[in-house]
Amino acid sequence: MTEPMLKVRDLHAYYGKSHVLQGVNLEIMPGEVIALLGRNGVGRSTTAKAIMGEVRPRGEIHFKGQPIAGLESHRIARMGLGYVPESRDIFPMMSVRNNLILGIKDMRRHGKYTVDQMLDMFPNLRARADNLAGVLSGGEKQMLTMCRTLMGDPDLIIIDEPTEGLAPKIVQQIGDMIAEIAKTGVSILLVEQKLSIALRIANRVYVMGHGEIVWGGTPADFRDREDVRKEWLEV
Amino acid sequence: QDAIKIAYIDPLSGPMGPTGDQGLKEFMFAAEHVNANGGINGAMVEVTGFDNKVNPKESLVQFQKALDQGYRFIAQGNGSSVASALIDAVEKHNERNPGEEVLFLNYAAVDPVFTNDRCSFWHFRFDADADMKMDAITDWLAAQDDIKKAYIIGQDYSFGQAVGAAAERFITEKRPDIEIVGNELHPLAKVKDFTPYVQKIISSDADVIITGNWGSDMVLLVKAAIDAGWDKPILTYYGGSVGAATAMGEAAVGKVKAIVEGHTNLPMSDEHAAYIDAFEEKYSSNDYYYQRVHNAVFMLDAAAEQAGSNDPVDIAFALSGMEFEGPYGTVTMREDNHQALQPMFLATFTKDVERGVEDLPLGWTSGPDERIEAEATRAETTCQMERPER
Amino acid sequence: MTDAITTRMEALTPSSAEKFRQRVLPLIVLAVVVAVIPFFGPSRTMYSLLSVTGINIVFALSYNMLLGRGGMLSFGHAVYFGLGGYAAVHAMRAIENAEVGFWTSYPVFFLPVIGFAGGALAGAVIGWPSCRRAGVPFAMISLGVAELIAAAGFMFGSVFGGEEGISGDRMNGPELFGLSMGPVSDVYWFVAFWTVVGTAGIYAFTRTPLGKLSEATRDNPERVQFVGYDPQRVRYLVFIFAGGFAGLAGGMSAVNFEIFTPEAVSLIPSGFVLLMAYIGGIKHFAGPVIGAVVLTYMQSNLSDYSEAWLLYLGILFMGIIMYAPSGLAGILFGTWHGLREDPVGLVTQWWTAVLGAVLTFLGLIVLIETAVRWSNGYGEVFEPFGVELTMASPLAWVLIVVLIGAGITLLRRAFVQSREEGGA
Amino acid sequence: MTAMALSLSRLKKNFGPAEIICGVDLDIAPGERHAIIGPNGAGKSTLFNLISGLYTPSSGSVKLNGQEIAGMKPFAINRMGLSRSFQVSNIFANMTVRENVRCGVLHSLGYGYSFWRNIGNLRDVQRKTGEILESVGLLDKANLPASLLPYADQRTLEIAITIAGGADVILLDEPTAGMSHSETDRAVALIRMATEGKTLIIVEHDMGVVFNMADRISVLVYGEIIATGAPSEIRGDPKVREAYLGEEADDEQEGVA
Amino acid sequence: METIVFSLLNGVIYGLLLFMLSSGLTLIFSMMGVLNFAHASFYMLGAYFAYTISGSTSFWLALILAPILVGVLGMAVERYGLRTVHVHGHVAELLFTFGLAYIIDEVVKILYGKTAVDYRVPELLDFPLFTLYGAQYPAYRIFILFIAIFMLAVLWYILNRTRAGLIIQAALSHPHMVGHLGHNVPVIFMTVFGVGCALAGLAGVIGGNYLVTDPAMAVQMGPIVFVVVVVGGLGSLMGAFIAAMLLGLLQTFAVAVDATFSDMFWWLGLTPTSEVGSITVASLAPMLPFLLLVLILMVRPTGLMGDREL
Ligand SMILES: Nc1ncnc2c1ncn2[C@@H]1O[C@H](COP(=O)(O)OP(=O)(O)OP(=O)(O)O)[C@@H](O)[C@H]1O
Ligand SMILES: Nc1ncnc2c1ncn2[C@@H]1O[C@H](COP(=O)(O)OP(=O)(O)OP(=O)(O)O)[C@@H](O)[C@H]1O
Ligand SMILES: CC(C)C[C@H](N)C(=O)O
Ligand SMILES: [Mg+2]
Ligand SMILES: [Mg+2]
Repeated sequence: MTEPMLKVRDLHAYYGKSHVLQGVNLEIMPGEVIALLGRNGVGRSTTAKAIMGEVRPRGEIHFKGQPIAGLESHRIARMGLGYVPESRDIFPMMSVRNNLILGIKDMRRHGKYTVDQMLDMFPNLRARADNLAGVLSGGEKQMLTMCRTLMGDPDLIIIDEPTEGLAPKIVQQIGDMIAEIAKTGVSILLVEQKLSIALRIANRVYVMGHGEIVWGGTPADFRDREDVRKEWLEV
Repeated sequence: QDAIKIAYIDPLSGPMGPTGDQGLKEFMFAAEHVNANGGINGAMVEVTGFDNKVNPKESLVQFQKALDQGYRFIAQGNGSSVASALIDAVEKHNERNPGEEVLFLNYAAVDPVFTNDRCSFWHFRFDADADMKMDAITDWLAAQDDIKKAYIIGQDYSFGQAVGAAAERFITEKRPDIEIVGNELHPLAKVKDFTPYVQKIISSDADVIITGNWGSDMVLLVKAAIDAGWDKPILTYYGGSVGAATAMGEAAVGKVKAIVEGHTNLPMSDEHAAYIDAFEEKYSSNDYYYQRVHNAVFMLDAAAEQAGSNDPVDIAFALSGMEFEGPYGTVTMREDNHQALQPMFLATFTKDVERGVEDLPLGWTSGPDERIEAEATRAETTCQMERPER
Repeated sequence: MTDAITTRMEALTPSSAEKFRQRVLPLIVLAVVVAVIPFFGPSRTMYSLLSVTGINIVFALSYNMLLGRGGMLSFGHAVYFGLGGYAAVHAMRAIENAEVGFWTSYPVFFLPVIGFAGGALAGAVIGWPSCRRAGVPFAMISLGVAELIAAAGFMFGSVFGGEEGISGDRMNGPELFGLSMGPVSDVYWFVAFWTVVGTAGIYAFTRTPLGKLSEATRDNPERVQFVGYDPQRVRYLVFIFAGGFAGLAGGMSAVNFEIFTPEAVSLIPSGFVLLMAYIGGIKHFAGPVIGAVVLTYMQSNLSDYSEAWLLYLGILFMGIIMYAPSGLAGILFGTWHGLREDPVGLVTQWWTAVLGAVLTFLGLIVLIETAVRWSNGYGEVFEPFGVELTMASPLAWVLIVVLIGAGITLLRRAFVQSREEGGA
Repeated sequence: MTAMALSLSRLKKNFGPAEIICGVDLDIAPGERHAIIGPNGAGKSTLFNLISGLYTPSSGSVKLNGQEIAGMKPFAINRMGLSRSFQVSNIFANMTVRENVRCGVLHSLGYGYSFWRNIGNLRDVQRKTGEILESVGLLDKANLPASLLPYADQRTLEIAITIAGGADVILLDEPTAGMSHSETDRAVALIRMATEGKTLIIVEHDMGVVFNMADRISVLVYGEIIATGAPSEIRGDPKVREAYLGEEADDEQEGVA
Repeated sequence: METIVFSLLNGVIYGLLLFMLSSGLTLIFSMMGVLNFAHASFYMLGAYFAYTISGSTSFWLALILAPILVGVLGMAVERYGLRTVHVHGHVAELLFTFGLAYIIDEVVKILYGKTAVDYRVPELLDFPLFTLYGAQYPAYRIFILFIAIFMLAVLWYILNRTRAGLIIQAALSHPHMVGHLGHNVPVIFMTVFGVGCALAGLAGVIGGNYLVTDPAMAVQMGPIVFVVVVVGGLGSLMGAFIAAMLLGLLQTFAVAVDATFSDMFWWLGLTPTSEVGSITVASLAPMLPFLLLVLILMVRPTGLMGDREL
């Protein structure tokens, strides 16, 4: 059996005194696309942040077999973990091109993609390559963040709510893009609210509630589990 | 017998620190000398430094502290601004606390007002006042026919203003043809670069700079002037300020003059020469400078012995009107306003002198005709001194 | 139902006994302490130290109206102290020179009132533009204003008196309470009276609607707008009061020293009051009082023992900022509460920390004192308990390294303990 | 005709080149409960900020009870009887719960910036504070520092401060965001009770709350109101389904938790 | 005419010195949001270190070594001090650096004494370069000019032309994100603080002998540095440059002007004998920077060239 790309065991995290993650367990195999579902505020973003070291994690996190819990974010990133945060965090006062350049971890090594290849892949971005990133539309910003992360040659990308606040048409487009990325062999942990997308591209689904993973299975299984959906996803 | 404790309240840190430090060392040295000769009426003299940062308010705090610790004599000099506050404070204290009177030995604060309108029985000035000094300086100036334009620059407070006013007055009196092309005041101890001032002076075409600057303001002013290539006379009160000689260097030789009550290249007794040598040996980084500090301590000693008492009031009465044989002539403490009269010298910065300063072959000299006799410096006073009952 | 709520509400609000204990009693204690001191026959030194302490207490408290209560970091609070003080000195001269009219009957004892008016007026004029901004811009404006006023101090001689400053004589005008104001003990009574008045006044201010709003504005200026208040206006009013109380302290100082110089409005006293308030603890009302007492003592006495007292002050300040942001008062009250709740746990951890701090500090003292004497060139030697320590002696270095090393180790241990307890 | 409680016309706001609110017209009658829904980033909070004075409109007008308030300062608008809450809790963190509510009460009782009164002696303030605390159920926690309250209680306190001033037009921005089921139910009950007889405008993502509380609903999409109407009309409106509720099916919409 | 030329020259030199002093602060502030109160203290350290080094070896070695030493010290301060208080917010950081300034001042007094040290211009540069209207112009001033231009160029290059500059700029808006992209933000912060301090140190090496090296130099320059940074606009190197020049020229020209208020405002009825009338423009020089500071903060809080408010 191959080793999981990412293995999280009994992960806890706190914001001040509030205990947000209460023992999260999950695994991602190489090449897999995983969707993490759950209601607002159950701690999905926090899980992502804890893995990436932005929130102090307690528990075990192994990436490609190596422990990464407690490491500084930049080290984790350099091991091949990419992260597209909920807040997108493009650098608004820089050109789109420079945003992409910042995604490169090491200027001396050639990665899988060059800036030009990226721009070729997304004609929208090419048109705006020399504009300040701050003026991009929401959808373009989302594309830019993902491209920027790809520039760092990650083996696993954690994408947090890529479709949040986007018009349905763009949601469609982003979904396609993620599927595209997955095809290149990169593993993806997708934190998503929109079931349509999550179920379309994921190999497996985790459902989160109250700071824990409460259910895991394939999309097909999930469609059958009305109870899970009622209890953990609906209001 | 109880020690005679002198509180030396002067700047011991900051830009004016070196100036205050120099005075403290000379006071301590004079005190040691007196002590080695049996003290004052058998009592040892102790001098302690109180750092006032040239700030009148801080001086009063230090004065209060000195009082609390039983000091009955204070010595101060750096800054007429401070002296003014201290004279005031001493008067108030002596009035409010009869039996605990304090004497103020002023060795350098030379605003003329302290021995005129604001004179006080408790205050004794051992240095010539700004007017007396300017009188001597302008006597020299009056004889220089090639000088047509003068530039006056000083520190912006009572002393600097007094110097400026005196210069204008004496020049118009003695040489009405000299044009005063500038009379400028700059903040005290704050200017770091005098170049703009110097270039202003140069562009005014002045033939001479007259300044009362002291401490860092003196050093930086001459440094800037020399750097800018100034090669005409600079008439100063305090060309001997610590660090000035180094800043001036050879370029200033023959140009810079200072009016002083003594310098180390005057003819003197062996005894005094030994005194100077001992000082310079003990404080190897300093040169002997304040003759008037020596005078002050020795006159205090003489007065106390004459009064047969170490009580400040008795000493004050003895000191008032006292005559003292100093190394360069008789020093008289005028009874009417407590201003010392003593021979003055117009000294010139010279090369190859016997006693150099700041480890340089440069130092101060004065010719025989550059001596001004004590009596010649006497001026009218407006002082109406209130003397305590005896 | 409403009545029921009122009763329940009253049950929640502190009982009058509690109110008395928490609000009135400390003030009474202060007044009593202050009134009793003279009966121990303090020396003149002690009297003048106490007077300066009283002045600084009011000054530091007034500063904390801005920093601690209002969240406004000012680098120019001495401006109001100074301007109030100048107003009082000018009034003192007016009393001295008055022949007829108002000033003939104005007692010197009430000069702090003039100081208050002067400080408040200055606050009203300067605060008008500066309170429109908060946070760092406010701090920068206060810095600029302080420098401006300080520079102007040397320009307007008739107001500020130039280098000499303005001095007056407090022994004029009508006498009050049989105080001639000449001797230091008279001045002590005067200062004591105004210290209590000032402290009570500033405390009372915290209990007013405006005082509460000032705290609300500190916490969340945005939200204040949505309960119907203009945060700029709140800040401005608080600023005026803080200026007024600083001026009150300035008026006390005017009578105590009988002189004011332009340095009084400069950055240096402004920095000092910041240190007093912060080291004492800006989150507690009593913090600045503690800070004022400690720092005044350090300023006048520690400076006699060590030339490097400002360095100790700096180290203390940094220590507080980094490890005890609630100041000496926070440490004190924290210990007090800790002792009541978990005496054993606190005591072990506390002692580790205290021991560590003391050891580190001892090491620093050896280092600093030895260095000071080595550098000042008067040839003195640091001789604690008769041991001669110089920069050249190995013993000194051993002491320094061992003390500081041991101290820091202990401190770390204490901190790790407390963090683990906090996190669990 | 009585004046509308709140009336927006041709309201626009842009940040630099981006137009966030592009001409909103909306009339809300006194006593109405009006909900505004729309996707994230549609400009709902921005709309609230415009109405409550935090932002100045780029153009257009906002009338409160018939009076123009566009461009006025928030505190002035608040004094005219409009109060709002925030999407992220915006309370006085270092003060106690009681003090928080008291701050909300003070101005409405006419105490202004007074500095001559002891706040502890103001009976009417105490009483009003007590009533509000009681009604929101925070009386037992009155003396706790607000920052130590659990999340849901902080949201409740947010509402308490908002209603404390007795305003008659109340804007609530996602009051139940982040609350659990039962907490949401309690909050809804509380809001119903506290805004009895007042005009309420509420932004919510929780459709349960919206559909059972609102008299009318407006749907804001990219700065424009695409539909306004009774809950049943909105539910059936195809435009709304497409833009917000989701084009696929109702069950997919439920996924938008 | 002479006055104008002289004032121009001196103003430019003084302005350049101010720029050197504040460039490091601009760097630190724009990147880390820390208004470093102790910045002028690092400037002072630079001067003292240079004094020590040039005393035992040569000025040229000091020119390189002293800034490095100051930079290393700055890094240590960031690592062991500033980072701890960072969590408490900007005011805590400001206070931290305020306390740091106290400590550096006192330590310098202990190590070097309370009075000025004799740190002088190197012999090699201690000659008059040219004579203008009868006044000599020291070569060292021109040297200052070159160093300042060099600093400007280097800084500009770092900020605009290297990826380090990009990372710095990016970390400004989203430090966490920069970390997630694999860049070591704490090290960058430490480096930036160090480089900023080193720049202050370099200014000290150059300015210490041009002006005076004494323990008061930090206190004297500190507030002016803030003025430059704030007036120039936060985060703008060019703004800082322009503001420094503006201040340098303003102050120098003020000194050169002999007019009094009564000369200028005679139409208001001011007489030369009245107190206000006798104020000279020259004596206003020290006030001007702060007047400018307050005005700018009131009117244009982003500063001349800044892109955001303080
Ligand atoms: N910085 C913070 N400080 C305190 N609490 C926080 C912070 N960030 C998040 N929380 C709280 O932690 C809980 C989990 O947050 P998280 O962002 O992980 O939720 P989520 O599942 O991603 O939901 P969302 O749909 O809102 O993104 C929430 O209750 C939230 O309020
Ligand atoms: N001050 C501002 N400057 C620039 N853009 C802004 C500003 N405030 C809001 N925006 C933009 O306006 C848009 C609308 O934001 P708003 O907060 O009103 O959304 P919302 O409808 O409340 O969304 P949500 O449901 O997520 O709260 C967003 O794209 C946001 O980025
Ligand atoms: C020490 C002295 C130079 C002081 C100066 N003469 C003054 O009166 O202020
Ligand atoms: Mg999330
Ligand atoms: Mg919103």
